[in-house]
Amino acid sequence: MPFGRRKELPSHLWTQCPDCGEMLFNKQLARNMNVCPKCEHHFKIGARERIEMLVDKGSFEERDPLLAPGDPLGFTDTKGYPQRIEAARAKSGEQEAVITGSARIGGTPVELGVMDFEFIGGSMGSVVGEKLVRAAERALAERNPLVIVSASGGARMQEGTLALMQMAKVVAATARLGDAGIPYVSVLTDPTTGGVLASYGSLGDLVLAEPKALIGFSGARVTDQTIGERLPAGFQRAEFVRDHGFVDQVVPRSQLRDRIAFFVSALRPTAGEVRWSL
Amino acid sequence: MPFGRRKELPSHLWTQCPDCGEMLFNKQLARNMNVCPKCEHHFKIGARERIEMLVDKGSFEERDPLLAPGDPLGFTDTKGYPQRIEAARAKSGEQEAVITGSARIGGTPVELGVMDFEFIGGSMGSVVGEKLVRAAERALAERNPLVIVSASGGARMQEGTLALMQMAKVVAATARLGDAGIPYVSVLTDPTTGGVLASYGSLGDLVLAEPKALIGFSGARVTDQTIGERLPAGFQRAEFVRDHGFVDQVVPRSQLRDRIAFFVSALRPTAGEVRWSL
Amino acid sequence: MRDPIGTIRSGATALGLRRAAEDNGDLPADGLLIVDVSGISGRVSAWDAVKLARDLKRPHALDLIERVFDRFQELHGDRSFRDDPAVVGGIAHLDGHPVVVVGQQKGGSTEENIQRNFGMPHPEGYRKAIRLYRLAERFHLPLVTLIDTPGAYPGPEAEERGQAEAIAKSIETLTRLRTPVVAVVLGEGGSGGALALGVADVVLALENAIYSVISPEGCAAILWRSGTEAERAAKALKLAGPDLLALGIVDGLVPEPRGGAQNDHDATARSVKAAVVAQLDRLSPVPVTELLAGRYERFRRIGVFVEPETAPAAPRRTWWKRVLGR
Amino acid sequence: MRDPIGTIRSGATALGLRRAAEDNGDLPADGLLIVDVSGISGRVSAWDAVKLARDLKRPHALDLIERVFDRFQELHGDRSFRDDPAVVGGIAHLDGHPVVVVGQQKGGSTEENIQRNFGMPHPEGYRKAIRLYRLAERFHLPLVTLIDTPGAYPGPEAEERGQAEAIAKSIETLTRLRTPVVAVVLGEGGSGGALALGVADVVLALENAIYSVISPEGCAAILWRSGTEAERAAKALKLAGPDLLALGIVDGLVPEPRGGAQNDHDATARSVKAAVVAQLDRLSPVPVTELLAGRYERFRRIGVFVEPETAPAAPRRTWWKRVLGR
Ligand SMILES: [Zn+2]
Ligand SMILES: [Zn+2]
Repeated sequence: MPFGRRKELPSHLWTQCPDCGEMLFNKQLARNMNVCPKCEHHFKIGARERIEMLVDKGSFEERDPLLAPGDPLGFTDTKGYPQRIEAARAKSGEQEAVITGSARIGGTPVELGVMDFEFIGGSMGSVVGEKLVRAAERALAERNPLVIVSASGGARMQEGTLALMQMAKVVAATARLGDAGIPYVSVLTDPTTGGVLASYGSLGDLVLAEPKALIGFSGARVTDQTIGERLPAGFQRAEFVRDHGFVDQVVPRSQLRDRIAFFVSALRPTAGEVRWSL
Repeated sequence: MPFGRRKELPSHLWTQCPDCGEMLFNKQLARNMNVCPKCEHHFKIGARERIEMLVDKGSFEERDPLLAPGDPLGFTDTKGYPQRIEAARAKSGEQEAVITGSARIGGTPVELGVMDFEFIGGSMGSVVGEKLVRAAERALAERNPLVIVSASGGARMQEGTLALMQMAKVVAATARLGDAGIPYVSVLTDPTTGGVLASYGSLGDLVLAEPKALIGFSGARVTDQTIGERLPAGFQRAEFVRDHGFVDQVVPRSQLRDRIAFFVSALRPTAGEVRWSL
Repeated sequence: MRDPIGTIRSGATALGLRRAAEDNGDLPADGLLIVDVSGISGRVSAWDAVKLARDLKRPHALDLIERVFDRFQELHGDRSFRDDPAVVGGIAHLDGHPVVVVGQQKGGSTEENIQRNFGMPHPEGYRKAIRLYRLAERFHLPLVTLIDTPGAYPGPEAEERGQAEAIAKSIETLTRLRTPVVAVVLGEGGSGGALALGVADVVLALENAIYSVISPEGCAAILWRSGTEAERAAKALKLAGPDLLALGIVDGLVPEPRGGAQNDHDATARSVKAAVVAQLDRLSPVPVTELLAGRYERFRRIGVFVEPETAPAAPRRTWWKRVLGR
Repeated sequence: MRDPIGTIRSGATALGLRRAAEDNGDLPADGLLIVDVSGISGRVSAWDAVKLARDLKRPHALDLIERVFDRFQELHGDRSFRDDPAVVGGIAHLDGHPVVVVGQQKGGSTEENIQRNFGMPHPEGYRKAIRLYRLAERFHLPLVTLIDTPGAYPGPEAEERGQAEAIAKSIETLTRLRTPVVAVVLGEGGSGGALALGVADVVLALENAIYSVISPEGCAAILWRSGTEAERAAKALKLAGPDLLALGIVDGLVPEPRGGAQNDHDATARSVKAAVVAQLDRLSPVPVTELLAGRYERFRRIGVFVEPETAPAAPRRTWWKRVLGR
């Protein structure tokens, strides 16, 4: 399986693990779900690879694949927003920073959203908001669990306050699931920060995280600069965030599929009566 | 008005303020609601005095005045439980550690419970539990706000686990008020600790406290001995507890009546529609 | 439970108290549970029960979770401050049914006890419990709580972070939780810190468990002004299983293996599992409003008091005597 | 708001964007509010708006609460960790109606700003807000929120105590809160830390307030790699009142006295009061289910995107190109 798009990749054939320094053959790494076999460093992976890894084979039906951003602010910094979008598309091979669709995980039908950090840092603009809201609305209509795998630097500056509002827009939709007794599982991968963490990322009935994933509201650099103090060991890493009470489990990539399958099965929505059967 | 029963009272005619050392004439002190005119030290007062201070004149109708404890465990330490009860009655002039009844505060009908610290340290046994539950049930039936003024060392040891269970019994009743949109105001006076604070004392929609009242789960002495560390300044005092997030307001005794009147008026239960009138 | 003075005054063995246990409803009398206090023979002394309940080798929450449940997935954190190791909980299967389980966790060794803070939760432990209660409620999963604590931690940080509020809120949440709840006292049921997990539709206790308003040592220190009178205090407090059953505090006792649960964790787990499954079989079809009404009534009726039809008013002192404190 | 590509690409002044404001429903057009962006004359530059919004002398939450409401009783604490001075709230009367008001509180002086942490809440500030939202809901009192913050505090303790979770939960609570909510951006609406108070049935802003996904300085540092380009970033971010109105972020602008709110706190308060009272008069009779549906729709439709009926699939790279990251 083609697990593999990675920032850290310095060569055609091999990669040095940034954690333990081990030299790893790319094929070997891909076969190991892009986890370092020596130190368990979890390399970043793309949304398509993630979906292949999580869902029952052949069960994924993508939704809204063509939804594309506008340029509501006419935003230009060193280049225009439309040019940034084009570059992100070329780089990632995706239309936007989230892929959504319907699938099965361990036999349970779910609605799925998976973010791709390579698309402008997994930033959340109007399209991410709209696609995730539609996924949540499908979950509500079908009474299927919702699973969102986040990887994001936060809201997309180029859409200004419209991007900020996507936090409320998506949360309004996931909150409806809660009231209807439909489970929402949030999976935080490296990195999940800013507006994504400060909205739907933190609000799963269950919040899972990959080992050592960076998880924080402000980037550690921002925090460090703002405060000028030394940060505690493991600051903003998944294990740290779990020990501080915000993550239910840190789940190694190899176990993530089975773990989600168990949870969406155990929390399967019922019609209000007490669940006393499998 | 006869404000006045006080532990600290060393003489027939005058009292030395334990905080500022000022010598105060008892009559002067009583006229000032038993608050030191110099340093605002709030002397402990009995339940009857408290009721007179809080309710609209002549509006208090006592309920269940004769409810009396049994001796379910046949409890005897250095003396028997029935003898302790007799002694407490003689000392306090009350039948039990709480007085309950219906009254008006600033014109709003309320159900009221006021604890008396002089009755075995305001300890909560079956009678305290039963009287408060009946008050809460009346509040629910009449859709009247409930006001409980606590002063207690906690559950009454001489009733064993039955006393412990009164925490659940009273909370079960106040929780029903919450679901029905009927306000419950908890007033914490010096001291409120142990099982009373760890149940209905902490659960008011609004939690008010008198200045410098001792408020804590474990007595400061217990904490100190258990841990062997020095405690922070103001530890377990009303202002400290407010700054740590558990008390809405520290209200001087002179303002308590008006403050409660305002709150029970503002939070007056409605039949579910939005409250957009006085 | 209202009784004429005479009956009450005769103490714990009075008819009124035994009746409380009999009143506790339709527990299946199929031998899984001890529900009749008169049927207990050879009961250990209160102090021996205290020692058994505190035995380091006794099965603690995770020992039982491992044996009673399948596929336990522990969930961490209170979503506001910290993951408290003194409280464990998660989703598991029980006899093929998904449930939420929450328990206080003591250690089996000194080292583990330090990590688990000797099973004494901080406020964040209770807040984790509340979060898991709400998870059970949202997905209509039955809740099983396992009680085993000397009490809530009394340290200054726990006070600062609202130990009392956390316990109170935990109790409040359970009183209105819209799903079946079964509580089992495994070992020590220490005061409010235990009750925070103990408001349930059915409250069970292992045969040698204790449940008390205060530790015998604490009680002795206050009432006898001597820590060495703990044994006497334990007896006076009526904190052992048979007393709790007689008083209506627990609805049934789960039999322990010969000599105590510490001798056979597997057998203990089988008893606990049979008892809890039987109760959930019974509770699961009950409509939630009836469940809540029943839970309210269960606690509503606990307490012993006298309510004379007429009685002389208490002697009132004149105001000046009261002012002068005499 | 779906539009053909051409319309969208034409930017902020496009018809599609102006329509959003017109869509925002039946705000009374009685002159209390500016609801039509085309009616704004002589608007200040984005950077001047930033400076006005941050003016130390601008009326802050308590300045307005004192003038807009009567009998304000401040309520303290989050019931779990601390009372955060950067968030104030309580019960008050508004035009003779009891309401709950919650706001972010900046200082009017350096000293007060240090005490108020410059209006940057810690997680416990948001948790206090949530508690007060729930109080409003329980007693069916309308909720008024006052937004004025550079952003949530980014310090390590705030991270440890769950700044992101607190903001998320605050947003979530408001999306489903069963009572009318009116939000007013008083000065700085700084990112998620502002939005935590900003999910409302009606969102208003003072004329010179700003509301932004990131501070102009932060944006400049990231995109222009230069802190001195903040002025340019402010303009690009479309963070000023008229832009927000055009984008449908706010439903109306509250006019400020000549030169800005800092010149006349009393007059500013009169405008705010008139605007909020008018909105609550309108919202209070609406049944709660309709209110929630309307609130959902209000945020549901925010966003600008293109949805082609048919479009060419994106070029897919072969798997080995993707593995090799090229
Ligand atoms: Zn490695
Ligand atoms: Zn004094």
